[in-house]
Amino acid sequence: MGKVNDVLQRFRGMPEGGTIVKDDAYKAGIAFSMQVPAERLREVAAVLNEMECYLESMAALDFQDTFEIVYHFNCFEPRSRFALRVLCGHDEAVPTVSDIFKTAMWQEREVHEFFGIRFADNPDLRPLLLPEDTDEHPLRKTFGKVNAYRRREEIYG
Amino acid sequence: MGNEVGSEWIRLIVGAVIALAFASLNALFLVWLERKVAGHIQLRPGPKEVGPFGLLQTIADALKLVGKELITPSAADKKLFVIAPVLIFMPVLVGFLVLPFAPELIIRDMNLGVLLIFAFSTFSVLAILAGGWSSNNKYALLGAIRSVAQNVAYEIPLLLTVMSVVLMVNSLRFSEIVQAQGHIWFIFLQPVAGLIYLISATAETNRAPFDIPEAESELVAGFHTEYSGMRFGLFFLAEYTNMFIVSAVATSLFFGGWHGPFGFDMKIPGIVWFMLKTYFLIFVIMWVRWTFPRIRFDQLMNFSWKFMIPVSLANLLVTAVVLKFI
Amino acid sequence: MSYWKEVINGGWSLVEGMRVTFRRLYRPVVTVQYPRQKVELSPAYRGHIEFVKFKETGTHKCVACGQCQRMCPSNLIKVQGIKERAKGRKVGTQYFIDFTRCSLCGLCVEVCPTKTLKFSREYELEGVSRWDGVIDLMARLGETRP
Amino acid sequence: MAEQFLEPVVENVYTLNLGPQHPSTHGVLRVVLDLDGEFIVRTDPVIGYGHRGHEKMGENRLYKQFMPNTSRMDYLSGMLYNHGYVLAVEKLAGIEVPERAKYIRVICSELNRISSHLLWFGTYVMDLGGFTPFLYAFDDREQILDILDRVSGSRLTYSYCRFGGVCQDLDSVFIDMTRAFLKRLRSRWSDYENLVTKNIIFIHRTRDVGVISLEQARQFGVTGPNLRACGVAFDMRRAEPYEVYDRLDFEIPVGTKGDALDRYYVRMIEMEQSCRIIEQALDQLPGGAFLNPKVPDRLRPPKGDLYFGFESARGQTGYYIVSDGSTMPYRLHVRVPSFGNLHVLVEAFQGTLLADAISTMGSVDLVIPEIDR
Repeated sequence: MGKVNDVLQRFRGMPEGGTIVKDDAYKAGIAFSMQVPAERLREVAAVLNEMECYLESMAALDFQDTFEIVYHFNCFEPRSRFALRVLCGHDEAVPTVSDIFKTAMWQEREVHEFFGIRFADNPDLRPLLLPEDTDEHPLRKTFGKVNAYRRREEIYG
Repeated sequence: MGNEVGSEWIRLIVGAVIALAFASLNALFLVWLERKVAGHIQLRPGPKEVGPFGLLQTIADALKLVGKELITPSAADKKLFVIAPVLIFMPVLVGFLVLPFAPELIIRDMNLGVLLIFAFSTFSVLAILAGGWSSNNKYALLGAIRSVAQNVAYEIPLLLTVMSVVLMVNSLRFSEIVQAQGHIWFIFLQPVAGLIYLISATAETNRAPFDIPEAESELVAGFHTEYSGMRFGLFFLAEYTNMFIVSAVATSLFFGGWHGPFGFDMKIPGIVWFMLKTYFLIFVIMWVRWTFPRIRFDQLMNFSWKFMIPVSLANLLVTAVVLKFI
Repeated sequence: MSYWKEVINGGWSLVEGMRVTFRRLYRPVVTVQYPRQKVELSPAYRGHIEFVKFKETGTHKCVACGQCQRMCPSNLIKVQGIKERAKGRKVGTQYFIDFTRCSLCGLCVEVCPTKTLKFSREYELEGVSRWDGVIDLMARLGETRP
Repeated sequence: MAEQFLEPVVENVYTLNLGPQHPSTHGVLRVVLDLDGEFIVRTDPVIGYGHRGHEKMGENRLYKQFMPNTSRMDYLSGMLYNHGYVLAVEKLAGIEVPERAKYIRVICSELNRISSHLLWFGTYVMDLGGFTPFLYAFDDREQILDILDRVSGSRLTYSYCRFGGVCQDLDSVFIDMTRAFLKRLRSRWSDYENLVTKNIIFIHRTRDVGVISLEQARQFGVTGPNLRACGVAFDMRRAEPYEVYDRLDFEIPVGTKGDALDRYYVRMIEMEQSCRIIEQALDQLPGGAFLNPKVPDRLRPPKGDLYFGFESARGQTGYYIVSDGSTMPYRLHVRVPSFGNLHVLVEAFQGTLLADAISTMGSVDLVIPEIDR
């Protein structure tokens, strides 16, 4: 639990520290989550790299009003997962963290092909899992069979 | 005089025909044996459906291979591609001409027999290189290059160990070498040479754990990746015939040829002893194949140049010195 | 010196390995020669689904409620039923599954309110076209009737 | 060994397509290698040949209907994936699970972990050219499949766990079979050791081959035995104990160098530890119900998101589920361990021989359909 508290302390001092949602019971599988504006993402990621966390997973969500990318970080200690949430509009680009965390290179490729989210300055955005010539974004809620297309506050509201 | 020359020719031609027939049947039998040995080592029965104990399985497979289309890749060097399988199979047949199966069962007892066999076995490198290069496939080329490097490296310790045996007999004639082992086999006098010979021979025939030219998990099938049908079959036949020849040579050089152990022949004809020992050695080679992982290419070369060659050289030296002072 | 030690130890490790394989050489085989020998099916074996034949009625109890059809992840169940009397219960009359798409999860069996579905114990299902994978459960029930 | 040769020259490289159909790329992986002689200059794995869109499927299915999909992602540890998914949804929806069911799941999961590691052991040695250990491992694995077949009715893609329990109870035959199997497996360790672990050729093929440093492992998100081989005792079963793992006594093996041999050792010891877990769980197995009957068919978990991480055979796996309060997930993302384990090869392959690359690729235990999803 030590390192994740250090990270938490570090984040509290940041301008977006107010958006931290702590989850001491670990109910959602994370110790805390923090919303980061897209332009500050690289800065935060650099801090995390310095503190020897690793990028565990990167999941994007498609809402009517916005995209959301959830970065799950972890450091090799018990119960120390935490999430960064980055909102980006449907035609905005998110800065890449692929030069900070190498695994993000492929994770971003995957998010890019499935959602069409652009990652600024990522040198290699070829589709990863889909065919090379594909121009559809299958996990968008505008593609194929869709159960529900909601606004973000309907879920997190 | 003319009559004698004629009979010599007849002997040669009949021998060649018999050798060809024997080589093919023997290879088929060895493939069956390999599959059976592998099967039982791996707790499964191996081929058992076609014929008694599955003996006819390989014949069925051979028929299938004959019936298959011969595919020549469009970008291949066509002439070389066709020649390579033939080139690999012909020299191994030559080996049968000088092998001493029994005192009176040598097709041509040349005074250069040992040299002839090793000279011709070097030919297979050429064929493998031709096959691998002409296929115009990267895997095949890699396999061919590996094969050449490997064969060059392993021929030296092979020949050095043979040299130490030749030194002891002062002859390159197979019959004389075997004759000299009437009472004590050379494996007991030359254990290091015998072991090195067996290891090098395994490498020379591209058998596991030295099968890097056709390393399945790396190079798919190595130099014969692009071959199909009977052309592939010829590579296959050559491999098994080669295995028989190196085992037979080992038998005559180190394991007393047609002699029984320590001069006890037990009224068993020489050919039976010879075959028993040869097939036992083949079995050992198979057993090794189905036990060990494959050595990496550079380790293989290191093993040859840094270990086998110095040791076999030292062995040769010791042999020469001891013989000089006896 | 340590070099020679490694050579000897290494050589010995190879001999030990060969001992392991040699011991297996004369052990009985463990494989089952399929068409001649067959293994016993596990009691929980999941084949494709089929109807349970109830003793008291001599037939199935499908009421064509369609729960299995809705629960199936692959949408491969097609069930139809009719009401025999105006206000009576529905009775299943047609039940088809496309077994080629079945993933044998067993959700249909669990969801069935009348417990009239079960897993069959058939595993030798071969066919010449993909239509052979479509199984008519009603017809099967008729065939197996004694 | 490799550094004894000349420095690779950057010109005169040629491209070799390793796969998608190649004997040692387990599944359909294509690795585009730029080779200089036999030295690898650049690696570019091309994946996605087995993409089935499980995440999209998950958005259009009931929570329960997604269950068969889970075992098809990583077909070698289907029970573990199944288990993890069920746990994630239970946590999201707040479903009570009977004690007995928890133990049953742990037993079956650990059996599945052993079977997955055994298969890895076999295929890895096969990658190195030894065919026979592969079949010995299959012989042992077959026993596990029989055991799991007995209780779940399937041999590979189990769909055994249910929300609130499992679909069938264990019987005494299962317990006897499992105990007999553990005894048998332990008697086999010495054979494996003599045949492979101590084998000089094997040691030379794996020692100092494919070294993944801790820094690389962190950067690429490498988890599981591959991470533990670097010396970090990080195991989800310990770090975030789920089910009854906090009540069981087991060790987390770690390596030191992070080479292929360490990864091999870690997995071999892990199998033994799994045996211990199963034994303890069998001893502690309580009676009672094996399934919570009150779970509705159409679950409606409360709104919100949840990340659930667990340890599959290949490493840390996670389900990220976002629920909008309806019967189907709004988003279902799966974090797969092979993703990072494959990506790190881009760096681990650099400058190695082709033969070493095969050895490295085998040692990280890739299952490609898991990455492709």
